[in-house]
Amino acid sequence: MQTEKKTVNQFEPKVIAFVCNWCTYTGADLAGTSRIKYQPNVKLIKLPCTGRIDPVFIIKAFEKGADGVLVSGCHPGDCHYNAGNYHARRRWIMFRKMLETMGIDSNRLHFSWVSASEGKKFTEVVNDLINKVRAAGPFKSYEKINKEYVIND
Amino acid sequence: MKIGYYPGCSLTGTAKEYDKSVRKTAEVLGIELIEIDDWNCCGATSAHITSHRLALSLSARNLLLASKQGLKEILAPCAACYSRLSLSAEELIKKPDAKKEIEELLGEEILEIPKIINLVQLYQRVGAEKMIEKKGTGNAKLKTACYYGCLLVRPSGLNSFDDSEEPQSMEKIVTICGAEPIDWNYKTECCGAAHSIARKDIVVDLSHKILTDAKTRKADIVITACPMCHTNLDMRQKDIKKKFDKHEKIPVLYLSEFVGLSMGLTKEELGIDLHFVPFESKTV
Amino acid sequence: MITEEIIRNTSQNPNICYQCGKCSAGCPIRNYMDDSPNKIIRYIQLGLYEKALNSDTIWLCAGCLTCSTRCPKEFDLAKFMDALREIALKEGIKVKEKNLLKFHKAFLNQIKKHGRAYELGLVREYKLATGDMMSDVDVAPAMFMKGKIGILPHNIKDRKGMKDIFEKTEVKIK
Amino acid sequence: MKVGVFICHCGENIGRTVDCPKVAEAAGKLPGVVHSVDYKYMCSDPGQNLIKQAIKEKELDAVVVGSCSPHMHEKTFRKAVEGAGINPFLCEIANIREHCSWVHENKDEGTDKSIDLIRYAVEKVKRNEPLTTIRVPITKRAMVIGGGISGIQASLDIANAGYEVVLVEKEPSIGGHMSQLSETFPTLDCSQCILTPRMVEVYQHPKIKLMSFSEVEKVEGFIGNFKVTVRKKARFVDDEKCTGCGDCIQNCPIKKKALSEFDENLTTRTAIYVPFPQAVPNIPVIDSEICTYFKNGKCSMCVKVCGRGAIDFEQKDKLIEEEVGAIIVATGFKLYSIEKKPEDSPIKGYGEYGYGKYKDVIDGLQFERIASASGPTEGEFLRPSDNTVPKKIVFIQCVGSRDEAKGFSYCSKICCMYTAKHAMLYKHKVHDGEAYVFYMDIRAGGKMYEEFVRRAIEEDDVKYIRGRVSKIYEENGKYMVKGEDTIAGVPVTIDADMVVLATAMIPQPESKKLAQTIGIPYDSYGFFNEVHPKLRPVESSTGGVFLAGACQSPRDIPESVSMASAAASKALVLFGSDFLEREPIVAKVNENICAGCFYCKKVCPYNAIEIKEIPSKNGKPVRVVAYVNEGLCQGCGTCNATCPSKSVELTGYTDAQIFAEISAI
Ligand SMILES: Cc1cc2nc3c(=O)[nH]c(=O)nc-3n(C[C@H](O)[C@H](O)[C@H](O)COP(=O)(O)OP(=O)(O)OC[C@H]3O[C@@H](n4cnc5c(N)ncnc54)[C@H](O)[C@@H]3O)c2cc1C
Ligand SMILES: Cc1cc2nc3c(=O)[nH]c(=O)nc-3n(C[C@H](O)[C@H](O)[C@H](O)COP(=O)(O)OP(=O)(O)OC[C@H]3O[C@@H](n4cnc5c(N)ncnc54)[C@H](O)[C@@H]3O)c2cc1C
Ligand code: SF4
Ligand code: SF4
Ligand code: SF4
Ligand code: SF4
Ligand code: SF4
Ligand code: SF4
Ligand code: SF4
Ligand code: SF4
Repeated sequence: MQTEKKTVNQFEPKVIAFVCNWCTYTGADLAGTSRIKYQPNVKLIKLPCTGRIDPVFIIKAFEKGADGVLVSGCHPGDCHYNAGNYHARRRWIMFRKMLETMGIDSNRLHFSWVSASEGKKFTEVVNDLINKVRAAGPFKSYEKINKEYVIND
Repeated sequence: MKIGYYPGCSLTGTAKEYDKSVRKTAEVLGIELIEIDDWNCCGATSAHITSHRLALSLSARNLLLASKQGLKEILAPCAACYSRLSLSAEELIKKPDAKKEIEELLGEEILEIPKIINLVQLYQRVGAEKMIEKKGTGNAKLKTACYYGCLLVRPSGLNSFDDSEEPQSMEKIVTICGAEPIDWNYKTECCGAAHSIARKDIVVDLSHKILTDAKTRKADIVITACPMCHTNLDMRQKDIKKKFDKHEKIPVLYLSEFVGLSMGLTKEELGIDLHFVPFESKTV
Repeated sequence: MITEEIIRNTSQNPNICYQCGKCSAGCPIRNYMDDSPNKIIRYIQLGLYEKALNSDTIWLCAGCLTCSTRCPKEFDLAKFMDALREIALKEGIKVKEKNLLKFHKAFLNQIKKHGRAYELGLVREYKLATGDMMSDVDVAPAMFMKGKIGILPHNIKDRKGMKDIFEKTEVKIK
Repeated sequence: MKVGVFICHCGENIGRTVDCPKVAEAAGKLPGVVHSVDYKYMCSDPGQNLIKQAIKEKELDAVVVGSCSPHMHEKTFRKAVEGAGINPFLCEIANIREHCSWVHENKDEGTDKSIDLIRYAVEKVKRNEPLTTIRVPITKRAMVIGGGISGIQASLDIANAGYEVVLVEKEPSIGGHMSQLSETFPTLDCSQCILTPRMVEVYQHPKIKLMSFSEVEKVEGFIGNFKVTVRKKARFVDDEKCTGCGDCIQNCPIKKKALSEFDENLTTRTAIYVPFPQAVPNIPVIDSEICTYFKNGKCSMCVKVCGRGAIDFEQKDKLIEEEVGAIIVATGFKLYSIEKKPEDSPIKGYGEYGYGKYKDVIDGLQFERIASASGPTEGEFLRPSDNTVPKKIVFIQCVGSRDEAKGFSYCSKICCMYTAKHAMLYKHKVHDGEAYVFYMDIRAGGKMYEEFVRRAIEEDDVKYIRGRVSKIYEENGKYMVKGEDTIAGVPVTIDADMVVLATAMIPQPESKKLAQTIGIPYDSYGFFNEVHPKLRPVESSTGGVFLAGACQSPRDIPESVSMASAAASKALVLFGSDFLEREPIVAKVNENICAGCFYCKKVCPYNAIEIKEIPSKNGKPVRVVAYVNEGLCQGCGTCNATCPSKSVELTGYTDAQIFAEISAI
């Protein structure tokens, strides 16, 4: 799947991806070595493990202007750190609910498992999210979040 | 102690003596049996093998009537009834959707699904000591083959009152009655119950094997807690003899009759005179 | 289609059966059946429904639960057999063990009429249906004399309710 | 902070879709960046020199390289900056090749994205702290737990490489299950004959300290630095004095009160005993449960006959501490006893096979003892009930294995083979005997295994019947085995004289407890888990703890031995250096603000978080805070994300660093 031809001035979303070093980051590397093309709107932030991903990061990303957020790590059971992603999963379940109550459309936040060998899947996940976010339009409510949920730098 | 009572069709007909002896022994043990008002046949094998919903509804109607009578526990002395009622009760508990559907069909909600117990459980409950206390003359040293048949202890998950392969609960009861239970191989083998009329040949073969093993292991008597087993093992001995020349008769008693005898009740009181193979107790 | 129906009716997946044959090995009726019980499951696994539904095995199964109790995969074969019979009836498949079915029908008819089994009615109906007038002639009088077979049926009070249940749940045999 | 940025063209690889000079130019304008250049091949020597030079000339504090994936060249560039005098952790890589030039076609887009990626990296590097590689000293000494063939092999390998080994065995003798076997597939060599020399070698090895009749009680520390407490159970015989003469055993009057564990209950043993004649160490143990002296203070026969005065009724358990750098766990398996269902387990029991009820229905290990030349029948095939030669034996496979209703879902892997072996051994000795095997599938995947099974069938005429047995019952002195031949589709009943059940291999009953003591994960059955089943098959997820043999899953001897050697080599790799070097990406606790809630401790997958007491000021009672054991911490950061007060932070990935990256959007 490739970038749809863009018309001038079309809204181009910004997507931040929080990924673990061992699986998804490496999966994205593989997409690169395999030269599988995808849309450039995504920026990866590498963390050792999805267990390190604090829900605050996600809110922060929206606050700082992201229109969509991807969180991706090793498949359950494949975690480099045994159980890190298990804890992450539990946290996300809670977090998703919280986001919904804050009025963030769940289309803007995507959790997925991408292993080091799933380069193709990585590009699909990314394209899919970017398309969804593009359809949803720019994310505007961050100001509201900013007011209601003060996050310290 | 009061307990609900579901005699089932056999106990009102072919197994009259079973009904008689269950009621008699219960009376001696101080248990009041409260018959479910206007109960209907559980459908036995014929219902569940042709329509699952029919089988479930027939049982459910009885459970409904019992719950309306405020009965929390039902004694079902027939192993087949016991099996049908408890399997249905389990399904109604586990599958709320099925329960709802059946309730709509019956036009009423089953508020509390009663627990189904069999005769062995009842005697277990009353306790061994009490039985000995009530004991008149014992069936001293009678070598006894306790026959569970197929439905009393199966499936293993449901009827957790005893092991489904090596059950021992009846043995414990007859031991208390002074008898000597034998170890044998056919205590949970099926007698072919449901095929008694349409495929008599099968039932005759199966019953013959069961009785032969009991005989080889020197049993004087076979004890059962199921009217279908009893019919096949007692009434069919004539047919067995016809097919297997070597067959030697062996009396088959209901557990309740056996327990009744050791309490000092008479054969007539217990209906033992209604059997096809006569029982001449050594001690009574 | 049929597999789905079976799965729905029995909450069981025939694919879990690994064809070990333990069910057949312990089945008391095995020697009288054309196909071994495990073969019936195999037919369903392969989609050979005709073969399964036409086999006399499903009718000869006595529902003794020996198989279900011992199956290493906890497959409830007895329940599975129930479901197959029900489907066979609905599909109008010719039953090989005719007398068995006739017996069950006769039995159920008594219950439909009276609410409880009525031995004399059952015997009468079964004999008429099968034409087998001779079976059990020797025990019937004895039973009668012992008072084990009554002349009159045991009618329950709510016979309309009983009829209702049957009308709504009985499988109409094609 | 002065940051330098270096943009790599990677020949055409980056340059084709990213305008590198433009990226360098844009990077030069980022706050904090004082130097920015692009170059054709940054990883080449001239490229690296470019960085080193700039560091010196522009007095850079930190470096960002825009190039390939950090998985490719992070190490290269860290080394380069270190060479120029900057802490290596003040170098960040922006991945503009795999994550940009190779996956985006439009040059403008690629260029824009590269600039973004550089900006993130610059923001992050500005918040990087200088870190030092963690160096942990290594105690070059290993402990092996379990003295079966796996433990023996691992001990000998390590000891022969010149390192000390402490071998801990819970039974009075080492040898494990292999010492009970008769002959072994697929070559049919005598088990004792190949095992005994190795047991002796262990005993005599100057580098091996054998602690038999001992169990591990406590494990503290971490890779390279474990402190293990071992309980040396009281044998009531002084191992220093005892010569193993056996006089005490000969004279002990208590002969029949206990069944021999070694002979799988087929024989009895005395109150003072060695499990078997070739036991290592050959020092007896007193079973205080049945010894008359322990009952009423009488007897003391053994004391009277022992010329060495070795009997010591007063002996107590001893706790001994051992310091080791690596631990190899090789505690093996047990056979599932189907006689009674284990309590606290959902298992339903196997009443239909009559095991425990019929004397001649036995399990595989009992058959091994009967077949063994040193066994109770001296290798003659005699059945336990009446010591006659069975003329018809039925073997049943998969008993309790592949059976989720009454046993376990897994395949025990070796029983197909040992059943073929059993049938063969029997046929070789009892020529007119008949052997039947009930099986579901034949799993014979090893070298010469399939050939072995075929030989049993083709040459030794063992009858294989595909189907499970439903019931075994006794009739006229025969065991009637009721099965179904699912291939022919016919029922079969065999009137056997003896039945052998190939029961499942299960973990040692105490395996979960031991796993918790050491801190290794285990599966739902209680088998120990390796980090990766394919690529790290003998390592547990706890650094420095290795696994070998049947404690991981059912295994035969060849596999157990190979894995034991593999585990030994892993320990030796560790001993190959004096220090353990690790990336300093570990969690650190800010003790001043830690509330001591220990949520972090709960989530840490490595049990790296400990409880530390610190005296608080002004003499108030001590306060407890979290403390990260750097040896154990693997740097996953889960604690960091979990801590409600942000008192624990992962170095290299602190909140500040990540927020900076996010804010760079
Ligand atoms: C019937 C049968 C026949 C077999 N035949 C063959 C064959 O012919 N060929 C073949 O290759 N394989 C055969 N095997 C398999 C073979 O027995 C195993 O592969 C082998 O024994 C595994 O060795 P191990 O050292 O891993 O475990 P084990 O032999 O079980 O040894 C484990 C040791 O650890 C000790 N231990 C346990 N827990 C602790 C603890 N907490 N602390 C200290 N010590 C502890 C035990 O006492 C034991 O000494 C057979 C197995 C069976 C059951
Ligand atoms: C279809 C298939 C699917 C498989 N799927 C799985 C799976 O899902 N999971 C799994 O665990 N295993 C799987 N395997 C097995 C797996 O491929 C092997 O276990 C593994 O590759 C063996 O590794 P090796 O290094 O021993 O041999 P190889 O992978 O064969 O490597 C041997 C190397 O030596 C080189 N070489 C050969 N001769 C010489 C020489 N004379 N001089 C120098 N170099 C030489 C070869 O070029 C080669 O690079 C699969 C195998 C096949 C065929
Ligand atoms: S016992 Fe169970 S698994 Fe085995 S063949 Fe029968 S149904 Fe299938
Ligand atoms: S339930 Fe049916 S198939 Fe199963 S063992 Fe009994 S008769 Fe055989
Ligand atoms: S540093 Fe990486 S991107 Fe640059 S030339 Fe080397 S391999 Fe290519
Ligand atoms: S008699 Fe003494 S020296 Fe000999 S084996 Fe016994 S304890 Fe050891
Ligand atoms: S004291 Fe105990 S061990 Fe010693 S000889 Fe007597 S019984 Fe045996
Ligand atoms: S190895 Fe063979 S006998 Fe053992 S469980 Fe597996 S298939 Fe069954
Ligand atoms: S979670 Fe934070 S506050 Fe709680 S103990 Fe751990 S470091 Fe301290
Ligand atoms: S970073 Fe991971 S391994 Fe280290 S202490 Fe925190 S949770 Fe444990």
